[in-house]
Amino acid sequence: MSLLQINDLTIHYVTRGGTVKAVNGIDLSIEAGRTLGLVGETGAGKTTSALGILGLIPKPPGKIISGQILFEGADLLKASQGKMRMIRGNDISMIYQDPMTALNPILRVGDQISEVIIQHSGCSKAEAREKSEGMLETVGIRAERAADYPHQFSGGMKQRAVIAMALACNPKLLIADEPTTALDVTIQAQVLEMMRELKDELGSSMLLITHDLGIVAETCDDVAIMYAGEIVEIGALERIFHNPRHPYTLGLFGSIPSLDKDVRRLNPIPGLMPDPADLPSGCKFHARCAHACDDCGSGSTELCETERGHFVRCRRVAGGEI
Amino acid sequence: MGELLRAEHLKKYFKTPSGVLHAVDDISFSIDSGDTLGVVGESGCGKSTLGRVILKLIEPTDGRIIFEGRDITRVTDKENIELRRKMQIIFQDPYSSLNPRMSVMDLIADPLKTFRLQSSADRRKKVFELMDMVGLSRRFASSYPHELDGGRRQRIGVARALALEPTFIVCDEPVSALDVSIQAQILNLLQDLQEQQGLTYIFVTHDLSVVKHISTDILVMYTGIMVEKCEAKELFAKPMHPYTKGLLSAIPVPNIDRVREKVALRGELTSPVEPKPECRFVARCPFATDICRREPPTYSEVLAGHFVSCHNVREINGL
Amino acid sequence: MLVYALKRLLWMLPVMLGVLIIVFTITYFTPGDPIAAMLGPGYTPERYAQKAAELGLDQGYFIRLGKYIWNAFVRFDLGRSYLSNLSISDEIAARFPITLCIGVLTIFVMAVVGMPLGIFSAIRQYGAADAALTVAALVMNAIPAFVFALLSLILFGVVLRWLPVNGLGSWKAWILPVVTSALPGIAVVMRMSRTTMLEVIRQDYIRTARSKGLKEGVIIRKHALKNCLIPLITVTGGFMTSVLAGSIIVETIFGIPGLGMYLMGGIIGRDYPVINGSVLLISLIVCILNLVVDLLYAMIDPRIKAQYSAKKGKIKKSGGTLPPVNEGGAA
Amino acid sequence: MKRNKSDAPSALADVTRKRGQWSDVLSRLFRNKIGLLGVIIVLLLVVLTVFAPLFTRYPYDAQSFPDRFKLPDASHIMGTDNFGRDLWTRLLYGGRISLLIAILASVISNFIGVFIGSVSGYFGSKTDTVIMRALDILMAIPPLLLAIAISSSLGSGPVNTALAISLSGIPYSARIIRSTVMSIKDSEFVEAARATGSRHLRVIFRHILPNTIAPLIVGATLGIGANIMAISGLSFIGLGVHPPIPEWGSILADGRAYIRDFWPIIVFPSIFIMLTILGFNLFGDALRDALDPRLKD
Repeated sequence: MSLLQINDLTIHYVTRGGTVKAVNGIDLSIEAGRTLGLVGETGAGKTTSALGILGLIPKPPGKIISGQILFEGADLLKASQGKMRMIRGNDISMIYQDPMTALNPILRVGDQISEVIIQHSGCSKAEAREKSEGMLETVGIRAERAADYPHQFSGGMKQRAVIAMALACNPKLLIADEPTTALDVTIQAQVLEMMRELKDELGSSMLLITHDLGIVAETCDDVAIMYAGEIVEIGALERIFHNPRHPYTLGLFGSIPSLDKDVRRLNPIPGLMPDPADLPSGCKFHARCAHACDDCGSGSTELCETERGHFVRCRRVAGGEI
Repeated sequence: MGELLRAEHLKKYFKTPSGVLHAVDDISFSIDSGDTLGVVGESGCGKSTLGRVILKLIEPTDGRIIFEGRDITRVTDKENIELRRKMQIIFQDPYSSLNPRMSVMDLIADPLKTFRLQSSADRRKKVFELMDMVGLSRRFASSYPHELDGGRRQRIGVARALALEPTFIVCDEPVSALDVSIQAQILNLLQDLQEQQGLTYIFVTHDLSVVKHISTDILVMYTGIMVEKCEAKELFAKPMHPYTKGLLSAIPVPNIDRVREKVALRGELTSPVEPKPECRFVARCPFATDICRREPPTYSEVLAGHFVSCHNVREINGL
Repeated sequence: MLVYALKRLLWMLPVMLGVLIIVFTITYFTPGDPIAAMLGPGYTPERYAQKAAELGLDQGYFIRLGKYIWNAFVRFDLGRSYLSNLSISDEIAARFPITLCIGVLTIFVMAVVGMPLGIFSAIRQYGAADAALTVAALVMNAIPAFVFALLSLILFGVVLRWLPVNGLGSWKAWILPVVTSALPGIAVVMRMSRTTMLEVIRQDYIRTARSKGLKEGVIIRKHALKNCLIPLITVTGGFMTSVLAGSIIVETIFGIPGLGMYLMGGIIGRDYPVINGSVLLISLIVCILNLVVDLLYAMIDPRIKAQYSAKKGKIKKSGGTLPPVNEGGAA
Repeated sequence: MKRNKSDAPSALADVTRKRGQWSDVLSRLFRNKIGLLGVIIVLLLVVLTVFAPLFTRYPYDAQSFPDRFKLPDASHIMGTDNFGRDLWTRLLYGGRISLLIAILASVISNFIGVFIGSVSGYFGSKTDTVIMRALDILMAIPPLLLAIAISSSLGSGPVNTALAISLSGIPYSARIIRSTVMSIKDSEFVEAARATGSRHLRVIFRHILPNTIAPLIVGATLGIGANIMAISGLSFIGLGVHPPIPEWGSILADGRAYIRDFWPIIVFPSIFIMLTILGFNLFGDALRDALDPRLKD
């Protein structure tokens, strides 16, 4: 049994201006101890999916239309508020993109970490303080800094503190939403390295949300590529990187300037991401796709297994035409 | 082609409540016409300030800027404004760099109006030409920036910079706010424009893969100083300064077969407020020795065309 | 921090001096003849000159200003009333506690009623209670305190006869003055708490708190409330100013012998020393309040506290174009 | 907003743009139901007071002793006052004065406020320090008290009242404009304008001031409501506008003596004052939302 299994999850935001179809029937699973990279550009629905898992979609305007989120076999969408609170921060915890705003500016860093420990272990304040100082040491911050306020920390240190907070209760699943995007590249390397080590140490699984294929290559075991609220390609890391099949995935790889090869011109995907409030019919990517044929503009396209454990949402790939 | 711009010992210091900030400290380089100089570094290294000092948007504290053979360091306001026709800038944030109350037409025409160039009908024609040139559909002429996406906004910024037909453009992180697929479109556009119009760029960025792709030469900055400068290819093949090595090994590469030398850098960048007389990189350097703590290194040509400022550069690289 | 507070206290001196000069100058150049008014009809020129000399009104502007500053700042003597010939400092000292008492009660009522209602409204955003409270706040905000005072006099004093309408005879008499002064403030505090609360609960750190599995009540109490307080303190502090200024009307309507009524008497009788003295005192209170508000910020927000402590020498405004430096000496 | 008539095509572009931008603002304004209510109240008041003679048969100062203290009936829909004057008529004419003074005061204080605020915000450093310290002193005096002092010095009358109220409002509008200008001054688009060769004046007039218009309009609208409150307060304590010219505050002040025996003379002026302030507040709030082009849905 997978640790987390998402079936046909659909999340929309219903506003006066129209319905934003953020997530449209995604299926994915994360095995215990593995890291899944969820890759996509702005507005692909990555963060909404993550918040959906934790039951933190703001309602209204958010609305879960359909689907199942099975965590250790139990459907989180059917869980009570109290049950969800027991899971959040304890079994599943989350690291957010912007460390500058993720910490409460008027509470001491140590107290913010102790808080989650007290909430889930019910231990005394003194024990929690001791444990939170230990967590800070683990992420490379001296224990006496626990009494500092967030504004006294640098960006990298804040993110380390957020990670300490997320890992304080040894979660089974860690969701990291662009954890290093706001950091400089040398700090990013430090933080990623540390996250990898801690994850292995604790035996947690991780859902890593990112737009950076480089980070995926270095961190993940499996990869899911998201486009316009759908997963267009999913499979083991090696399969996706050695044998990318979906035209969008190929386009992403073509857009990145390479450090190894000399490419004079990049091969970007033409056009723009469709407006999630006004998605095209048929394959969501067909308007930007070089291989699109007339059929692509209508009907629905299903994920299709092209090789063992490698799924692609493209009719022409499924038909063996490209 | 010949030299277009040269900077000599350029310095920019800011007074802050906690002391003097050496944002740009003794930077020298020269760019040939038609080339691109990439300036890379982490946030707070002074790269954006350098771009603005060269454009004279910020007055340098010390040093000289020579543009087209003329010293433009100390010029009158009038000459400074005349310089705008030759030197332009493209900004990082396509949201805040466009006046929200002006239409696309007005935004692109604004530089032309400032210099009272052309009749109004010609100006309109010129704006449409510029829009074609940057790949912005003419139907957006009366749109407002907030109605457009980041990529299109950045195209407006490019068109505005090109309106006065400059020879030299500072690109200040022009693609960092964009998604990868849009980023690639803009990078291609900038390259095409450079080829068509013989533009010279200073390309300021923190993204090493972008800078490698677009630059002829690369200048690596760290806390206001230049640590290494050489041809783009050489920098990636033979990085010599420990900071450059660390920076290169820190980039996540989307290639799972590549095995790389790892140089881990400790700690974080500190801001150059009242720097001590030592190598500014010493606290993070895995190769630091006593001399690094005693005096700042000099910037010297280690190989032909390859400048490094490090006391131990020869020992580290086995030269 | 202490240095900052002392500096601010010191800065109050020139401010009060400025206020004094402004108010003195305005009343100095006001047309009208207080002496003639005092003596009544049928006075002789000699009598007039004698009275003028007695009050020091025959001297020039600068001499009178200088004397007034000296007396006010050094001897805390605000002169004597033209009408009653009583010491203004004594009169104010006797009346001010009443006004202050009403003011403090008003602020208390305002905060205690306004904040919970606003926060409740924010938590139930778009609910029926939220809509009702929002409308109530809008209406309350549109009624000037004196209009409210008059209307409630009719309702409670005349029609229902529940509450006394004049003086401060019993504890019941305090209700109407305090409530009518507080109502516009309740509206402001309510709207402000609602908007800041809505803003704060959208912040990333609240989402972080939720993803820790904390209870909603704990999140509001521990994480949101304190962050809401800063704009609220500003509003409340600022409202004290208008309560003090508004006391002139409210006290007159309810016949309360406080500073406001005294000032009103001064205005009607063109008794300039009274006007000057009262305005000066109220301005002093405003200055002290502003200082208290700023110090309260620092107590709540460690970032502001750090700012105050870091300020060396002159107060620096963010004028120059400083490049963004990430780690800014924090590490 | 822009008056550059020599620029034919840019004027042409302006036509398309003005239509675009202002129709956007209007449609957003009208979509806001509460805001619409504010607009309706304000318009209704303006029409009623400006065309007052059309809505009443009586002159505002016609005294009629036998008709004193009449409760509302068919001939006097809001009753009569202590001199037998028609209250409805007096309230309409009084509204003229109140609205006129309030609008005038708002215009004056914002006009001067824009000047002081933009100079202070744009040039910064010493200029700013001096101006801000001076404003600090003015702001130490509660605005109502400052208005009282100035008003008692200038004497009564509509223009003097407008002056007194606008002077006491200047520091506040100057502060708002200053902070807006300061934030716009440091924005990248102003830097872009300088990079394309714009001089100070061009930067101020073309890039900074147009972006302060939204907060200015909002401030001015909300200011009118606050001014109505201040004017009626001043008149109520015997400053401001004097009889026989009717003004809402002075009608209330006159009526105070009869509060125990005759309720209409208090209740109806109160309703007028309330509705006017409410109307301008709602209108201002709605404008704030409608004028921000960055706000979505």
